Amino acid sequence: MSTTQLLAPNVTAQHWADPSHPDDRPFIRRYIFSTDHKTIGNQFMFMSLFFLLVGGALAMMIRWQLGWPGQPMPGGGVLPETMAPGGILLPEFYNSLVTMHGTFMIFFAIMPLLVGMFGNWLIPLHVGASDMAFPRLNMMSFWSAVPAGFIMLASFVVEGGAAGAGWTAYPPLSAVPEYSGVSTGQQLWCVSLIILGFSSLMGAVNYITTIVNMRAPGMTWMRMPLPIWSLFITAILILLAIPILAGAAIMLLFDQTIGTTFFLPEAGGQPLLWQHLFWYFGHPEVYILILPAMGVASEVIANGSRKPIFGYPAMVGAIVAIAFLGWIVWGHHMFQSGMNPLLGSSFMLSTMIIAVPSAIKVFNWLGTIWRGDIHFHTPMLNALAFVGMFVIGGLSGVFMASTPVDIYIHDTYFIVAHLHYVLFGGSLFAIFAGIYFWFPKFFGRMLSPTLGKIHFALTFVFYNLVFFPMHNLGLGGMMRRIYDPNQYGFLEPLQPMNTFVSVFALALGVSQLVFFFNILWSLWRGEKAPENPWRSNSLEWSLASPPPHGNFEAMPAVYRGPYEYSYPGRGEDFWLQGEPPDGGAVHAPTGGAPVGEGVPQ
Amino acid sequence: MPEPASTFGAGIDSIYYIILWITGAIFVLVETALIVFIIRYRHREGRVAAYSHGNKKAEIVWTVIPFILVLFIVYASNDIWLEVKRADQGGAAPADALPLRVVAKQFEWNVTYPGPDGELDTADDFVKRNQLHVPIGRAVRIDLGSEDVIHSFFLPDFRVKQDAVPGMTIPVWFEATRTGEFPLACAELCGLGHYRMRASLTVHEAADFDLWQSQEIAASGSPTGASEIDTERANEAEISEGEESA
Amino acid sequence: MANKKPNYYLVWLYLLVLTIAEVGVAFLSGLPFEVLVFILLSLAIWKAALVAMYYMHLRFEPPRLVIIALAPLPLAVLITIVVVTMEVF
Amino acid sequence: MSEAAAIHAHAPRPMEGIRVYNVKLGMWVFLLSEVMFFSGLIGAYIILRFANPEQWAAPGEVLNVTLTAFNTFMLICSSVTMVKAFAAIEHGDQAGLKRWLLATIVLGAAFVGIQVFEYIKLAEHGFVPMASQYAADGGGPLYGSTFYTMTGFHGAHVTIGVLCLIFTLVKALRGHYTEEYYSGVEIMGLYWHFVDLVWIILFTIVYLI
Ligand code: HEA
Ligand code: HEA
Ligand code: CUA
Ligand SMILES: [Cu+2]
Repeated sequence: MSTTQLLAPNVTAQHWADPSHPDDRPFIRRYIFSTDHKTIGNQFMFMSLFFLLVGGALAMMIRWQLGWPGQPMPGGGVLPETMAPGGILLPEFYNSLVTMHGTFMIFFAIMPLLVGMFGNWLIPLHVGASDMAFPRLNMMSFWSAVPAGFIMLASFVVEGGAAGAGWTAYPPLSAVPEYSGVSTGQQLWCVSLIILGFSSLMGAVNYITTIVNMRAPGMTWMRMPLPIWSLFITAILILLAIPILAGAAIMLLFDQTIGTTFFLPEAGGQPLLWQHLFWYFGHPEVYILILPAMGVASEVIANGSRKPIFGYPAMVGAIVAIAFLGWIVWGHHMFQSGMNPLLGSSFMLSTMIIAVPSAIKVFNWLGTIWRGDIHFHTPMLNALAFVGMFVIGGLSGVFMASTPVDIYIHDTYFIVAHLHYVLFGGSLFAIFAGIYFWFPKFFGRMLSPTLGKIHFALTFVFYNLVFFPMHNLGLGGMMRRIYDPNQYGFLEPLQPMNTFVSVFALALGVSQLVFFFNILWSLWRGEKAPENPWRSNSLEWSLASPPPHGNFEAMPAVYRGPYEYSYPGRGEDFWLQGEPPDGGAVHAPTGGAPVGEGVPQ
Repeated sequence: MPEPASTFGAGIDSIYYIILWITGAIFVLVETALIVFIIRYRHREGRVAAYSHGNKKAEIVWTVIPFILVLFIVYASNDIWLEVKRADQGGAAPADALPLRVVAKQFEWNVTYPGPDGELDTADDFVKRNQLHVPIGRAVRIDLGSEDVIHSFFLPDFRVKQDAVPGMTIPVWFEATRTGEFPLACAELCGLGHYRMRASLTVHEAADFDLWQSQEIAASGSPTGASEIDTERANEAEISEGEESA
Repeated sequence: MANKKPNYYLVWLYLLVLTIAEVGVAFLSGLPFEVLVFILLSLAIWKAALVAMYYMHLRFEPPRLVIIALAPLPLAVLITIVVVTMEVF
Repeated sequence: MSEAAAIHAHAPRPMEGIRVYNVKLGMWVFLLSEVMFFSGLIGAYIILRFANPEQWAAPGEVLNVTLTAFNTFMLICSSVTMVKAFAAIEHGDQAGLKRWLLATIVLGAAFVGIQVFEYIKLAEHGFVPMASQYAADGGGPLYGSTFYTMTGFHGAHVTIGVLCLIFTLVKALRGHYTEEYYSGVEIMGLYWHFVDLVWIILFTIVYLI
């Protein structure tokens, strides 16, 4: 057979931008049901920021109750009787708040921000493709995430309220309405996550195919920017972990609706089975939430230090190692669950070993800024904070990974402190860094640096004042998910600390308004962005801001790795990946694929 | 953390402090390096960043050292873990342990005492709600179960925490080293009353424990208080200490 | 790619014979349960491998696709092993 | 290759990649997630069965193995017809493509039909997924729950497969596929064989062990 036949499906997906051909898509196809990865990236951004706001508002209510237990919440009077009569939160509503706060933050804010937003924005641009491999699948991915989010949100207003069994939804509590007082809400929780799972799967298939098959000539594996490496590995984690959650959620839904007993002990079901399945998904999930953040931070740190990333191959290896080890550690969430203690020992070993690749990452970041020429632009500030805070979160993970220590701190605020250090201090700071970094590329306007720095300073200070004391609360014995700690005599002395935390949590929430204002204001009023404001190397920075539909005018070629900063003897301290070696004549890219690769023979 | 009141409490705390020292040192090292580098290498007119792709030797050093450290932590932790879980005995409590049964349910702890014969499931057993009484200096074996959802049996002062899972009976043991009254808390979200599913643990001198036990039997003559259904709503907040010992 | 086309009918016959063998083993043999499970699973995996290799053309794909296709198997095996150890204890 | 480059003047140099075109790679990647989905269900089955051996009946006691063995046979046949459809279009044989696709659809639909029939029969004998209504002679409710979940999800996959096959057939009737362009048939085949492969495993685990 001839060579063309199988080429067709591959190449027709590439619409290289044709400057003579203005973008004439009608409004709906351009902004709403768009198949352009950049538009979909923006859609994911606005959707997730909205849910971040929702999750944040829920956190404010949680903190109100914990800071001033039983006091009517200011403005709480608008809530219906079933949630907060007279503005005083009910305990069952508190459980829903905690559950939905965790669910929204993890599934609808951080995950779509990292994977949906950065994945869509960066993958085609960084690898030099015109779009994703499957643009329509990409659009469907976004448009199934939206209903999933609104189903979750809608569960607040159904009879019985929103799911209230924690974001981990341990049965039997989550399976039997008589136990939790929630029926429809708990089912909607399952349904929403199953739909969201489909959305993530579609995204993952797209990302993997695009990265494997659509890299521009010369973009070899070891020349890929680290965000792409981390998104690639993340996509694999999503691909293999989400189906487990979907399967478990379906079984839970059956237990709730048609009366099976997979997780209910009466007829021989196993409550621990849910925990195994959930955490078999859940631990890879937390790496889904940190790996792209690490990639973004690496990109920004190299840029801000004007230095090549220290030990690129080791950085890639560490991403792969973390992801691989992430599959064999899930039992560390179940040390006290009644699981065989000997299994606990082996899970402790595998969990601890993850500190090693994490150490490689941390020390290589330090190595990158060492002897650099550090520019403190807003993205860089956030990325440096990411490193500092991730270390705290990671080190607190080591305490919990130690089985005997975990006996005491399991299910206390020590865990809450850990998870916010890695998720807020880690993921969210990296997200801030990434948004400040790429906003100019995608909207053609700079975010205000002044507002950015104010936002950073307030967030950094308040964030630590909120979450660091939680370690002490946990060591004081304060359990998670409790509505009123003062029920326990031994927790009463901790009330002042809880109030302290709440005060700064409210301040933290309010200071996020600076960020939201900055985004909204800069979208229309921000300074116009040049092509390459940060003097960065990867392919997107040679495009217009924002890049046209179809991205590149023709297939770009790649000549070097992404972190060639401060190359000696060049006038500039950066070197675009797509710039031919002698600055003009087009060569066959060195080390690139020989003509004919990428096509079946 | 409260002062430990069980035999293995101090061991658990010691590994906590080992980890605290190790991670504390790493924390100080990393954050200091971060801050020093940030200040030392901040942008100045004329500064040129070094062009370097890394250093194999340094990378090997900072891979191997953490590896050794975590192996040490695992080794030290595992010793205590196996001791606490009595893995060499197949999880069985010491032979002379006082057997108790604790069954959790929304939102209370029901404790079955073996009575004078020291054996469960005999006629002289009696049940107390939300009150755990144990003698000092003698191991206690608890068969932990749950009637409805997952709860978690948490004795902060004793460094004991174990989920109570319906459909399973999980052995827990400890030996008290101090007399007094201690909190028993529920650490696993179990519904709207999770936050107030508390009970108390009283550690008696050995003789006082026997005395208490005979008083209990005399006072009731029969098992007490096992199955009152606790349907009161949390926010009505009428649960007082007094009625629990009724 | 299609230089060596397998004989699809032959594969079909192979599958058929193995299926009959499976049902036969399950019902006719008085083997102990563990042996039975082992034989049946081996036969099933054998059949699955035939489908993947010939009908799904894995034998004729570039090695990199084969690696991708086999990637999750260790994980699937892993969860099974842990699950079994958990239960056997 | 030079030919292709000439046609696609916009893309003078080919991309890096693994010599497998996008749609096919995408389908394989998607199938990997399916592997994990079924592994999760099978893992749950193993746990539940180990914990409650008394709830499982001997093979053939409750389930109708003969009927299902026949059904398995049909699914295996449908795999041959599917692969023959693919072989046909690879050689540009339009008529063969349509014929074999139709045969695959018929066999697939028959499989689903027999499965539905089997479900009805089983339910009549009290073999249901609901714990409180389980009334079959032999086995217990978890036997029912896991049976229906595993075979049900497989059946759903077959049903979706049949729908996609119909879609493919319509396209084939319109002459959409050629000797040069047959990716649609190939990935349809991959999905279909995968569903067959899953059934091979499930049949052994659920019916024979
Ligand atoms: C982004 C998310 C994220 C990340 C990256 C991590 C990373 C880690 N987590 Fe965390 N974890 C969560 C999110 C995350 N976690 C969440 C959400 C929960 C709660 C779930 C719930 O119950 O609701 C949780 C809970 C949790 C538990 C369960 C606690 C319990 O419920 O009892 C444990 C136990 O082992 C644990 C351990 C770890 C470890 C060892 C790491 C490691 O990967 C960390 C590795 C990093 C470092 C160690 C720092 C850098 C290294 C150095 C500077 C080198 C030197 C270090 C040494 C030599 C020690 N985590
Ligand atoms: C990425 C994830 C993420 C993020 C960013 C946060 C952010 C915050 N979380 Fe989160 N939290 C979780 C993930 C996250 N959390 C998870 C997984 C759990 C476990 C759930 C469970 O147990 O099931 C949890 C549990 C949890 C608890 C424990 C509850 C309990 O166990 O009883 C608490 C208590 O203080 C808390 C507080 C906060 C606060 C104050 C913030 C603040 O940082 C929020 C700051 C606000 C924003 C970032 C958004 C901006 C908001 C606005 C602009 C609105 C402003 C509105 C007003 C001023 C009214 N969280
Ligand atoms: Cu019982 Cu919480
Ligand atoms: Cu984990």
